[in-house]
Amino acid sequence: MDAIFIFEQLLNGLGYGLMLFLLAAGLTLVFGIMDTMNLAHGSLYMAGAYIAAKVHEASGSFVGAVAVAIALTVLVAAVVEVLVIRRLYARDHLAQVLATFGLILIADDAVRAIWGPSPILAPTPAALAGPVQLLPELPYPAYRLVLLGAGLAVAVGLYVLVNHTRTGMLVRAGASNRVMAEYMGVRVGRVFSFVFALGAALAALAGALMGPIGAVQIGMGEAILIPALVVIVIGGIGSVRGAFVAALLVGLVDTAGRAFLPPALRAVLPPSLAADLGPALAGIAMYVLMAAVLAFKPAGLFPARA
Amino acid sequence: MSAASLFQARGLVKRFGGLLATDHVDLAVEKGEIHALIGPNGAGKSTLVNLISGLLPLDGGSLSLDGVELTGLAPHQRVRAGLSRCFQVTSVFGHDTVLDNLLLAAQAHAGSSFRFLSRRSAEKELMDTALALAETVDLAGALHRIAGTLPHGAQRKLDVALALAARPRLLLLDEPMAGMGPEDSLQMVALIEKLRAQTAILLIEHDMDAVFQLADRVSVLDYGRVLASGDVDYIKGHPEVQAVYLGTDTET
Amino acid sequence: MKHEPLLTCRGLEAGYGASQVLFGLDFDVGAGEVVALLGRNGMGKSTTIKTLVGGLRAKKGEIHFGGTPIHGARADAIARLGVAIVPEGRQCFPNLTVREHLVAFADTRNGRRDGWTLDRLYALFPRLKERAGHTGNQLSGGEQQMLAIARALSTNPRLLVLDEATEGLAPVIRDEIWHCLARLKADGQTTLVVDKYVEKLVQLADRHLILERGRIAWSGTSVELDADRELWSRYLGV
Amino acid sequence: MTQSERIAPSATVPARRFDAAGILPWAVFALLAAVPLIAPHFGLEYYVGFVRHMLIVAIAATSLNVILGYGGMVALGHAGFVGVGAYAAVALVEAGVGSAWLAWGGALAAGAVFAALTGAVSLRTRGVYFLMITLAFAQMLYYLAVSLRTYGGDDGYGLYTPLSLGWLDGVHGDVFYWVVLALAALVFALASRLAVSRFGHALMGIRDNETRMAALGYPVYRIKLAAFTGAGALAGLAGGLLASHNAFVSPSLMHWTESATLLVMVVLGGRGRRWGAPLGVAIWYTLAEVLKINTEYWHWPLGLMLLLVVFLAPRGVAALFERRRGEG
Amino acid sequence: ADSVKVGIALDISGPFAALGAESRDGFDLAIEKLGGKLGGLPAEVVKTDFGGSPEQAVQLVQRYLQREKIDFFTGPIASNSALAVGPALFAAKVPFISSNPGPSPYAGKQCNPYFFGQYQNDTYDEAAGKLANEKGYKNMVIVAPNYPAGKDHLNGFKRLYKGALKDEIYTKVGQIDYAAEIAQIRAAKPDAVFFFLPGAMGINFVKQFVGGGLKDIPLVAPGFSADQDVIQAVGEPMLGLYNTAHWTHDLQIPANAEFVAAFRKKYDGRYPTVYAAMAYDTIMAIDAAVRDVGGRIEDRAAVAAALAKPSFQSVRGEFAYGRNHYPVQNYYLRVVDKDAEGKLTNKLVGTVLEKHQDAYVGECGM
Ligand SMILES: Nc1ncnc2c1ncn2[C@@H]1O[C@H](COP(=O)(O)OP(=O)(O)OP(=O)(O)O)[C@@H](O)[C@H]1O
Ligand SMILES: Nc1ncnc2c1ncn2[C@@H]1O[C@H](COP(=O)(O)OP(=O)(O)OP(=O)(O)O)[C@@H](O)[C@H]1O
Ligand SMILES: [Mg+2]
Ligand SMILES: [Mg+2]
Repeated sequence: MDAIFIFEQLLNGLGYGLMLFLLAAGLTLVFGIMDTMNLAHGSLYMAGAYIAAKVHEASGSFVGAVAVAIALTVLVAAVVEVLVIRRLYARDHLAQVLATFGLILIADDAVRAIWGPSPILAPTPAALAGPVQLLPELPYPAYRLVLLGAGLAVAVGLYVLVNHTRTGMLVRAGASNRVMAEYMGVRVGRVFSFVFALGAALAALAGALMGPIGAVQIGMGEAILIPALVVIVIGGIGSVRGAFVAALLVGLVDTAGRAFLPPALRAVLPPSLAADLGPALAGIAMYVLMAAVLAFKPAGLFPARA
Repeated sequence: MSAASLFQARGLVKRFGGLLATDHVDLAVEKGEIHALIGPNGAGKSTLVNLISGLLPLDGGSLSLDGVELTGLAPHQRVRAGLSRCFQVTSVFGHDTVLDNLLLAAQAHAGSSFRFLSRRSAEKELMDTALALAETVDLAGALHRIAGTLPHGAQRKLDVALALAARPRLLLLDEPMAGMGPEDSLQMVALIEKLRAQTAILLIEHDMDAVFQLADRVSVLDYGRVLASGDVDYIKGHPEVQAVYLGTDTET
Repeated sequence: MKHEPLLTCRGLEAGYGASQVLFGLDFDVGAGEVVALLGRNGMGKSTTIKTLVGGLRAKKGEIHFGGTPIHGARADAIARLGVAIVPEGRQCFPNLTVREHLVAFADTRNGRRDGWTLDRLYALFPRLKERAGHTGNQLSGGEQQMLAIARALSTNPRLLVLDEATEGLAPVIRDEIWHCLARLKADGQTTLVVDKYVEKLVQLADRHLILERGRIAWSGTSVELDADRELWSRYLGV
Repeated sequence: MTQSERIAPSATVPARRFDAAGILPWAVFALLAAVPLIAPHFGLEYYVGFVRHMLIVAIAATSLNVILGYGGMVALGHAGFVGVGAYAAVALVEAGVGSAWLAWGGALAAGAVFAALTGAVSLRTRGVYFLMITLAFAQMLYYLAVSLRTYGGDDGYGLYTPLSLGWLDGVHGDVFYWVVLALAALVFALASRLAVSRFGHALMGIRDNETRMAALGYPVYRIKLAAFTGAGALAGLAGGLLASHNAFVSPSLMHWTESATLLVMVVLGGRGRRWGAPLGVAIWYTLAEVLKINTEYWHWPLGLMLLLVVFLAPRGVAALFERRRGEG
Repeated sequence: ADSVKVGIALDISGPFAALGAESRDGFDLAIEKLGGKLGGLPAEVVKTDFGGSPEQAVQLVQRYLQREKIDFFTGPIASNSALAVGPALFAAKVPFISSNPGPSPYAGKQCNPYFFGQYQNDTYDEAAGKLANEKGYKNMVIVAPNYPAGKDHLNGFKRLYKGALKDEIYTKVGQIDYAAEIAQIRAAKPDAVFFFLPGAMGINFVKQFVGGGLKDIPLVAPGFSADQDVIQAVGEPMLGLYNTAHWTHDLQIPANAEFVAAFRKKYDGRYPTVYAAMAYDTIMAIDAAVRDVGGRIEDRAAVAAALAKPSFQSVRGEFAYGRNHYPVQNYYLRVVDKDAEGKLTNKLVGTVLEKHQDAYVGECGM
């Protein structure tokens, strides 16, 4: 195992972490900050991916496709917000879970009716399809750099928005004590609608950007939901910084688990045991990490609320 | 501070990040004493009560009640050892009736709460205890009211009754007069006076009328430290206490 | 002194679900006037205030603020008209820092340029400056109370509504608040205040309304109230 | 008013309610007991197995309702307990155990042990953190079961010879149904009794205000852990029964969506309500069955129903009935 | 009997929805072609979605057996569902003609007269192993998800592959990101990579593999990972991927030509996948068996015997059943290429294994 390899895996870990943050970003806003448990967030992610893939295929423009995907998803989200989500803000988490679980069921059937049950094609933009040479020995997928950039940009933007803008303060105020925020003159409903739309836009962005490197199919939203929640919870609900750190941590631990754990175990354990144990442990690394963090810090790494 | 004190706290320390909220506090409460704790806002009074009751973990120091070491005990174990408390914010079970509230408190101190096969409503002794508690705090007329809909003063009394169910030897009261009008305040003062016979009391209160009327001894906290400790007249006349807390024109 | 009525309330009835608490209140608060709302516990003071600021829908009656009907208006709209409240129970935001409490809602709703700024608020409550980075749930009870008052002032309201604002404050701070309210009054701040320290209110307020079971049992000036101690014991339990 | 007058209402009201509500469980029980005897006459044998399945799931849901509804512990890992129970039964069978009672006992014990171990860690957290950490433990189990070859991994494990119920075996072809019914009834009775017991009151007190309960002298953590462990035991039992019922066990039993479905069923039925869990299970399964027979797009109507419940019956369907009865 | 009832466990939601939908289309086409009759008897087909969960499949089969009283069963996509429903069907002596899964237990120790496979799971991999030999790959990395079936597939590959293994990588089930594995592969510098990653995992892997600059390392896969559904979802990066299967749409056999043409006509020019082909074949097999027993389908043993001696023209060409009711048949090499219209699809390259039988038949006591 040479230095380049370790460096590359480190990069992969960070890259995966940023990717996770990108997936979790919208949820950080809606669940973390607004305290609304929206399981159907994954459905918005799926919508973004499908629309972007279809538009990209039809138009050939990736940037345009991403823009259209965001616009349309936000539109759908706005309708859903008016019809359903708006009535959920003041309800408890369980009601939110129930209702948005219902939304998932509806969304999956809707996508199946519109685009069929098979995974669809989400081409990589031609210019970014190949690798770039980061170091002489180290090619890196160009498209992944885009994902990393997007993850970073979203992280910074979200951090500033939540912690250093008045909108962020008003959202937090409205989320923790809606009545008092209204007494202070905040149009909480409007602020929430805006934030939900922004969350939807981020979900759509993530979906549209992830499409080219993954499977665009029904159920893709549910598959990212758990890792996204894990990231938010490890970081401490309500903390953008926490989510960011947690995403990188999960990315690194997960990658390290996959890259280094099996060989390490092979070195110290009998081969058959190592072969069974290594991948099994690597597979649950994320959950072990979460359980360990919560066992010692029951409110996550950066507790934001008591 | 005599060795025979009912309750003793030695060198208590609590930090919140960089803030030293409790700064090596020594405190003793004698049997039958009402010991008032006053001090400016944010001086660390509630923190001290939370440290004593075990709601917050100590960063240093030790506690004992009646010779029993409390330092390592969990909150509920301290209650068992005779230390009971009320909260700064009224903390009753708002969706239940007054009676249910009292039964819940009574149950904690009579037999195991792990019984799950028999109906609680069949236990007459619990009912008797609950009724006696209601009588003590003058709520016998409101047994079937939902606690959350009671007037504020009555909720406060209920809160005290819940704490009394433990038959404490030391009762911690954090601003029991808060939110009460003059009339209710008088009732609360009377109630506390009545409790004197049953238990020693550590009383936090910003209502100086009540404090000066009730307290046998007053300790003043400021920036987490004990600034002064003594009887009412001593405290009233203490210039530093006047400066940081009482102000010059004390209310009647 | 003759005041233009800033707030008028006519035939106001309100309550919670089936239980009615207010039974037809009529009163005005003039511009620049300080009016105290008195009464024993549970007589409907907080309910009146909640109804005024839109936290509770009036069952009957009309409320006008600066000529605009506000019965039935939403709380946030009323607030933006220039009503600020220090509510019972402080209601600080657990996830906002002290500083954020004071800048998030900052406004100049009374249209004056020399209003409350962050610095002036810190000067009023130095304790808050010391705790600027603490979140609402990391404050002592009294600190929260100071914060609630400062937060209301930060909007520079046309009407300031205080519900037990001196609750849980140390005597020195309480005095500070009274002085501050007096200064505000001198500046022409219209104020509606509920508090248990009747003597202080007699010094501060222009007029008093005594609530008894959801009705105005008595109203009059400070001089009249001060003179009639029988009122005190009958309605206020003092 | 004298004191006796004041307490009088409370003494009579529950007694009267007991009569009205007391008949209902027996009626339902009798009706369910008759299913295997009646169904064949209408060519509905299949529904014996269907109801049996619902009864087993109702056991798991009831155990969830205890911690969720009474204890306020929103756990998203309940399918993990069910899975542990199922795999414990499988492990015992693999080890040569042929008695259903032993296998189910093992399932119950395994559920309890797993719940106690994970609960000891999970119960340090609250709210969403608790939800996620319970999910984490269930996911670990899931991936473990997926990769474990001994019991078939992802392919699952078939129990090809039915487990023996001892002397009951020869009684009737549907004796397994009645055993399940009896166990479900027992669990239901237990949960109902729990709600009015000391333990139940303590648990609900903790749900409403944990800090206050500690200050009252309750060993909050131990009470929660006891409830969690008990619920794990019952869910484990359900898992063991499910293994017998399906004659097959696979990791998909523990997938997080199964935990979510259990949660959804309890909330749908009415959390913290006596009839909440069984009602939720009955509605969910019946509706899914009917829809699946009639359309390929059977998910969205279920989704719509959830939305309707959230907005029209926010405290669950059981609460709706309770109110009706109260009015009537 | 005067009618035939076939129970189909549809897999059109859940993890195998895409494959399940392909199967459904194959079933529908076959039944349409037969005019709604099977072996001359009016056919009743009951189809229910069970969402890919084996537990739900068990429930469903109970209903089919007890309420619908089906005569034949088919449909599930995944091996675990097949293993879950087998015992009940076998006990009721209802023939289970698999339309896809070929789990090893049913090929070996648990073989049953009422189960009929289309291929054994590992045979695709065995073919791939042989192919790797023929291509002259000496050093390979092999990849599969970390569950027993994944290991089985890799073992199948190793059974015939003679070269060296640089690495054997087990990935997480349901993994999204493959950067770490791709880095490992790059570091290992293999001649080629064999992977078994069903569904979304395969799609993710291939896209990232090519994006990661490893285009020059050939990929070899069993046919499932390179069928039309995957090709359609991955696009260009699939070009040149070698894969093995017991059927391909350009197999020049009249029955197949007819099937493919009819399929493309009915379903907007889409190429059928192996799942559609197998579903189609399943119905044809039932049709033939009913005819062979002269409509007396009550005689289950006779039906099973008839099924075991297939008398229909299979779209895969000639095949026979072994002792374990798993076929002895050819396995073909396909490569992803462009058709005349420039659409990506599989092209037949040649036959890798002729009249190949699975490795488990020896364990079958039948
Ligand atoms: N969780 C916390 N994190 C950080 N600081 C805290 C926390 N809780 C309290 N503090 C700080 O500790 C100090 C002491 O608080 P405490 O509540 O004990 O004051 P107090 O004496 O009870 O005041 P009051 O009379 O206003 O209730 C305060 O300055 C407060 O800001
Ligand atoms: N949310 C509520 N639901 C039901 N009843 C309520 C509610 N809030 C207050 N009440 C009742 O309305 C009446 C008036 O309450 P209100 O809070 O207005 O009194 P108050 O005059 O402010 O008294 P206090 O001095 O206790 O603050 C009381 O009887 C109270 O019990
Ligand atoms: Mg305090
Ligand atoms: Mg009030």
